[in-house]
Amino acid sequence: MSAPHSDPLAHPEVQQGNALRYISGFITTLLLMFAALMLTIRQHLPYVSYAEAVTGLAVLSLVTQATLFFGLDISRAHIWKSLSLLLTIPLFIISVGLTVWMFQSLATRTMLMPAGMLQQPTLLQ
Amino acid sequence: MKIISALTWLLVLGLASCASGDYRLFHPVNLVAGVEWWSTLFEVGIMSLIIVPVALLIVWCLWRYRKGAGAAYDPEFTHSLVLEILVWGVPLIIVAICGFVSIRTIHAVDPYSPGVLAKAEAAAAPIDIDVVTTDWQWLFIYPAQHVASIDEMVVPQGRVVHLRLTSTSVTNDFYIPQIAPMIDIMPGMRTEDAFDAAKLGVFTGFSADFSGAGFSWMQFATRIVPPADFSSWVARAAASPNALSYGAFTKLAQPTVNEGAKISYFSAPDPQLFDKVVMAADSGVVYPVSNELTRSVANLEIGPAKPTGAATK
Amino acid sequence: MQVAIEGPWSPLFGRLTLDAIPYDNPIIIGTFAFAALAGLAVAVPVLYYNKLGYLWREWLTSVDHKKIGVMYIILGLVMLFRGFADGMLIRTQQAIAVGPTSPGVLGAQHGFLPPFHYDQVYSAHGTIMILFAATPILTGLTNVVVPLQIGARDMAFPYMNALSLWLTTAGAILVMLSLFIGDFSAAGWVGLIPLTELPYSPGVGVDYWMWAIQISSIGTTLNAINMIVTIISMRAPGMGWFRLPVFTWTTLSTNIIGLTAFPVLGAALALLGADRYFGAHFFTAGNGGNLMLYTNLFWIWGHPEVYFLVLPAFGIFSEIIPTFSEKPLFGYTTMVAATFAIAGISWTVWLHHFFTMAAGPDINGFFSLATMLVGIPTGVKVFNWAFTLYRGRLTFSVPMLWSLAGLFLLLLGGITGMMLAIPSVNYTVHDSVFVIAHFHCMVLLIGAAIFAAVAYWWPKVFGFVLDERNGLRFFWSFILATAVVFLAMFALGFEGETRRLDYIYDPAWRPMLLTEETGMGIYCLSIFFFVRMIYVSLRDRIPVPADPWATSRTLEFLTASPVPFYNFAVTPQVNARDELAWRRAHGLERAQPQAFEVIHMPSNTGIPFIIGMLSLGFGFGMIWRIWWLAGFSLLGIILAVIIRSFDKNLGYELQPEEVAAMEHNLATAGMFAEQPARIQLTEAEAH
Amino acid sequence: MATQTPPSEGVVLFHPHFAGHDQISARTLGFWLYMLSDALIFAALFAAYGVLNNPMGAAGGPIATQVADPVEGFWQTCAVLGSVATYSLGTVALKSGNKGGVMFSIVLAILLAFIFLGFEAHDLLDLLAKGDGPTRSGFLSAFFVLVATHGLHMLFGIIWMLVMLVQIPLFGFNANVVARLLNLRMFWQFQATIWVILYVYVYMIGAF
Repeated sequence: MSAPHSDPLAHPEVQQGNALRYISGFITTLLLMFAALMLTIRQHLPYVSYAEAVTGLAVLSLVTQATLFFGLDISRAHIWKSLSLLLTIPLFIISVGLTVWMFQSLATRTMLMPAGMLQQPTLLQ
Repeated sequence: MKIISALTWLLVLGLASCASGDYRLFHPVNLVAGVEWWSTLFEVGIMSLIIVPVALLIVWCLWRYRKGAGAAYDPEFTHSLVLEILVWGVPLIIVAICGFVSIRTIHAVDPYSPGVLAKAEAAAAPIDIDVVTTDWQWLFIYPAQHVASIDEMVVPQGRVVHLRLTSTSVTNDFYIPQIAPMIDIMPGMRTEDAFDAAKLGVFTGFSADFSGAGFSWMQFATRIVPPADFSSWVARAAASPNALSYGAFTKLAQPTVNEGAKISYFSAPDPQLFDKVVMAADSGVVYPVSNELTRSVANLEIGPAKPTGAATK
Repeated sequence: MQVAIEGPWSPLFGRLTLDAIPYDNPIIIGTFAFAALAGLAVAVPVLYYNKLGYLWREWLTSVDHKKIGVMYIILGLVMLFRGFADGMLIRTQQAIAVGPTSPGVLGAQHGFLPPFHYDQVYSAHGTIMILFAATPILTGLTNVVVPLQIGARDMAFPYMNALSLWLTTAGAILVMLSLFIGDFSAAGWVGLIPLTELPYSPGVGVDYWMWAIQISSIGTTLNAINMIVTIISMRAPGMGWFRLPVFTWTTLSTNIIGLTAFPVLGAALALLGADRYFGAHFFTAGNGGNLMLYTNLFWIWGHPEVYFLVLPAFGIFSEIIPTFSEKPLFGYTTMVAATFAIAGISWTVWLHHFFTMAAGPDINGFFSLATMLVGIPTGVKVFNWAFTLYRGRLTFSVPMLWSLAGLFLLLLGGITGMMLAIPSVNYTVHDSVFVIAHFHCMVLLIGAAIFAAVAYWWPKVFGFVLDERNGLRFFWSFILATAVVFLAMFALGFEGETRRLDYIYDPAWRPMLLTEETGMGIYCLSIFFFVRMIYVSLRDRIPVPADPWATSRTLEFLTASPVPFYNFAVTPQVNARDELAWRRAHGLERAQPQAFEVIHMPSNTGIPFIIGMLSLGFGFGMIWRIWWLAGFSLLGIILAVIIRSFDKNLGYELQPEEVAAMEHNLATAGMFAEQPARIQLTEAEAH
Repeated sequence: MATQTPPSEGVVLFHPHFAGHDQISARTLGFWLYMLSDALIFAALFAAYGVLNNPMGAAGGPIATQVADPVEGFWQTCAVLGSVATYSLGTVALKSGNKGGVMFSIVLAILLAFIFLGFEAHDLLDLLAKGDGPTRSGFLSAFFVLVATHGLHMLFGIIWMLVMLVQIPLFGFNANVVARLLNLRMFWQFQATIWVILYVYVYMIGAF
């Protein structure tokens, strides 16, 4: 907590900002999203391979954002941010992935009507 | 010495008070519960291979290395690879064994299709019963026998029973300690359960999942009877004057506390009653419990809340 | 989009009406009288000795991690008493209301608590014990001890430390308020779904429960951030990662769990709030809602939460057992590895709380295996403690006895836990009293660790010894009571008794219930001994040297007792893992720094307390749907945060002469000493 | 108590004038950890969306394809990524202490953010007008809360930027202001990342 005698602007995290990285990060992410949009609009892929392709593009854009926008690397200034991110991503995947996997089985096991005929119940008088 | 005397006195008190009371879970009465009880015993046996020696080791260390006992004192003994391997390895082996047993027994007693009953199910066609839990009562519908009963489930001996369960309002748990594997009963959904009626007798079933103010009065009797008595029971139920249409059911499903689980019968229940209850819950029909009701349920002057069929959209 | 709610609503008072105050209920009136008396017993001396200013300057606006820690522990102890009183009511009600012929008084058909009141009591018991007793006490302990153990002067973010304290206090006040205004949730501490939905809990009870947990869990998340950054960036020079005390390691992994698990709880409760306030259909049975989603999201937080509580207990054992065996902890690296293995795996096991929710055999199988895997590191820890005892010189002081009792509770809890990990066993005992006995073994292990830690670090923090005689009596009566109540509860579990029963319909359970009731009597005796222990210690105040246990091993015992508010006059250089033991081995534990230096300290600030009380107003406003109160309180919080950002908060500096004077006369720097007004540094002085 | 005992043979027991801890990197690490906990709030919301995004969850109401249009989502993605790039370039100006550059980039970032929020508000409001609000079905509740939570995060970022527009001329680039500008950059990039995940899983894969 002692006052930083050095000039705050000389701090490595301030000096880390660099225009080229941000612009290239911006453009790459946009291109990846545009590619995903094209896949979505043309709809020529079956659902499963489409989903995998778009997820691949999404992961690519997340990696570009992490490296170019956030500028994460394993240098002394960023080691704790990168490490904590690497430890949190599995938790993100576990909580979403396991839940969705679980609820697919729960849905089929607890749904009364087969998924197809789900019109408004007309049996009630 | 004070510690030892206290511990022994404690043990005596514990064992003495264990003697009273009937331990339902210790006496499984059918195949399904038998598997469950076996896996409990197996688990306790395997785990005590670790727990008991460690407890004895600790007690021995406490006695042996107490200050002033002059036992060997070695402050450098802080690491040994052999012990580390042992400490991680043995529990891993135990967990591997328990894991294998766990996976096997899950398939054996899976409420939806217990593996252990596969043979029995092939032998005789299972009896289908639809269970609908309302706010604090159990409704059992026998679609094949065209009868329904409240707070009593009668099953012929030697047959496999297959249940479809749903609730009108909140989540309950179908729990008959010595017989059926437990399964949640949720509104708007159909869960299944299955057990084999092996031994004659009357067994009390409870709801294990808390379901509101009248939860403590929500138990039902399960009677496993010889097949002849079962058909006479079905005849007696079919003779009951009140039929059970969906409209009658909505009145019956209003929050009421069935003090002492009084049994009542219905003849000719609506054949699609179960499906209608599920779809009604899906479309938002609720049986609200008013604030006053929860306060007054204590002294049981239950005026059914205004029968609101429609949900608060 | 105001959803239809039962009962009157006025723009001025929202749902608040006169009959929200249960003046007709003698139990609550009695509690109110007791609470009023206790309040007066504190307020009168404070006003009489004109200490209000002192309280505001030294405690309510303090950012000193030790004072915040002590305030956390006091809050935790008060809520522990409240939680225990709920426990007494539950056990007494169940002991009376057995069988149809049992007497019924106070409007109850059987026993003295009608279902509505009884359901609130056990819901409050669970919520309070876990979120408002155990969490604050453990947070308080880590707040006091960790900065001392790593040789730091304070936490990384002192202001945020005070903020998390006052947010947790606001949540606790809301829970206590629910006693006297309106009612508390009657749907269990887990918020059983769809019982917490509006049609089945029309009252404000569930809102009280939801907002109390939301506000206090924001405080806990902020504290987790604070603790992680403190441990990472504020260790003394020379303290590499493998020279870190084990209690600090467990605190680090605990707060990593806290940081990652509490947000999911916040989201689950927010979605439930959307259902109850705006008529959304997340968890409603109908209109496309999926009630199982709530159970899933709640327990994604639920299980990591119980490891969030048990890991500091393991850390406390790993500190106390080596100290009283006069031996370093056995297998330091495996203990640290086991701590992080527990933290990691605890994130993948949550489904064992609802094996019976119709998930398929393959999913139950996966989670059953994961649950068993998390038992291994716990087993490793027990082995390592046993090997620490081996060939040590054991002294059975009060902290050591508590830790050993904790070990045996862990063994019992462990074996029953592994039983519950197998679905086929779980199908017979799920939601039964067996499960309650299991997790009470684990929770009382945490209780034993808390009492061990209080006894262990009390002399260090307050500078006088905690009475040993009454401490022993408290220990023995507490352990005896635990054995009686929960062994009987295991037996009842095998008799098939389900949990949360207000009326017991099977008279065969009466003997066991009466055994549990006697156990509760012994608990009351232990509480009497606890209070007497505190009273005797405060009365005698026998001073204690810097290292009261003479064999303690870590850095916090290097400081004087009581610890001066700046902790270390000069930051120590760490040369070995158990620094104090290393210095004692080289005869250097008495060494003092040659010269003192300028110490820069953060200045006190009243804003955290104000934000705490504003969040209390916001919570109360949202509960009773007094929209103007909630709106203005929220606005007040946002403004307070922005105003705080305009404050330079550069702290103040202690000149070396002042430090030297304080080092010689420690009474002036201790916990209760009153510091002269400190003038904030100006911009120029700061550089 | 304070007897002076000389330490033996070169053993260092105390570290006078310990440089203390770099305030700015401690604050940025702390804020980064906060953002990880925020990411897990979104994990819970994505799990809720994943579970409720099926015909059962839609309860007869509109399903994902009728509610989320990927093309309009793409323009929103351009707006939010543009806003992030602008603000990040602003922090490049910060390196040389150029107040004007930083403040101009903040204003531009706020404008682009308002464009994004404009699209979003327009979508959500006309859904509400059609009666397909969060009270219509479980799926719509999940969709509204997920998108609105991200919108609230952006609003929070905009308020933070406005406060910085006041603090930069008032205090200049002292340690507090620099730390806040760095945290704001991380926060702004973080909510853009969350939007990318949201755009992919709600507007594209969810609405396929």
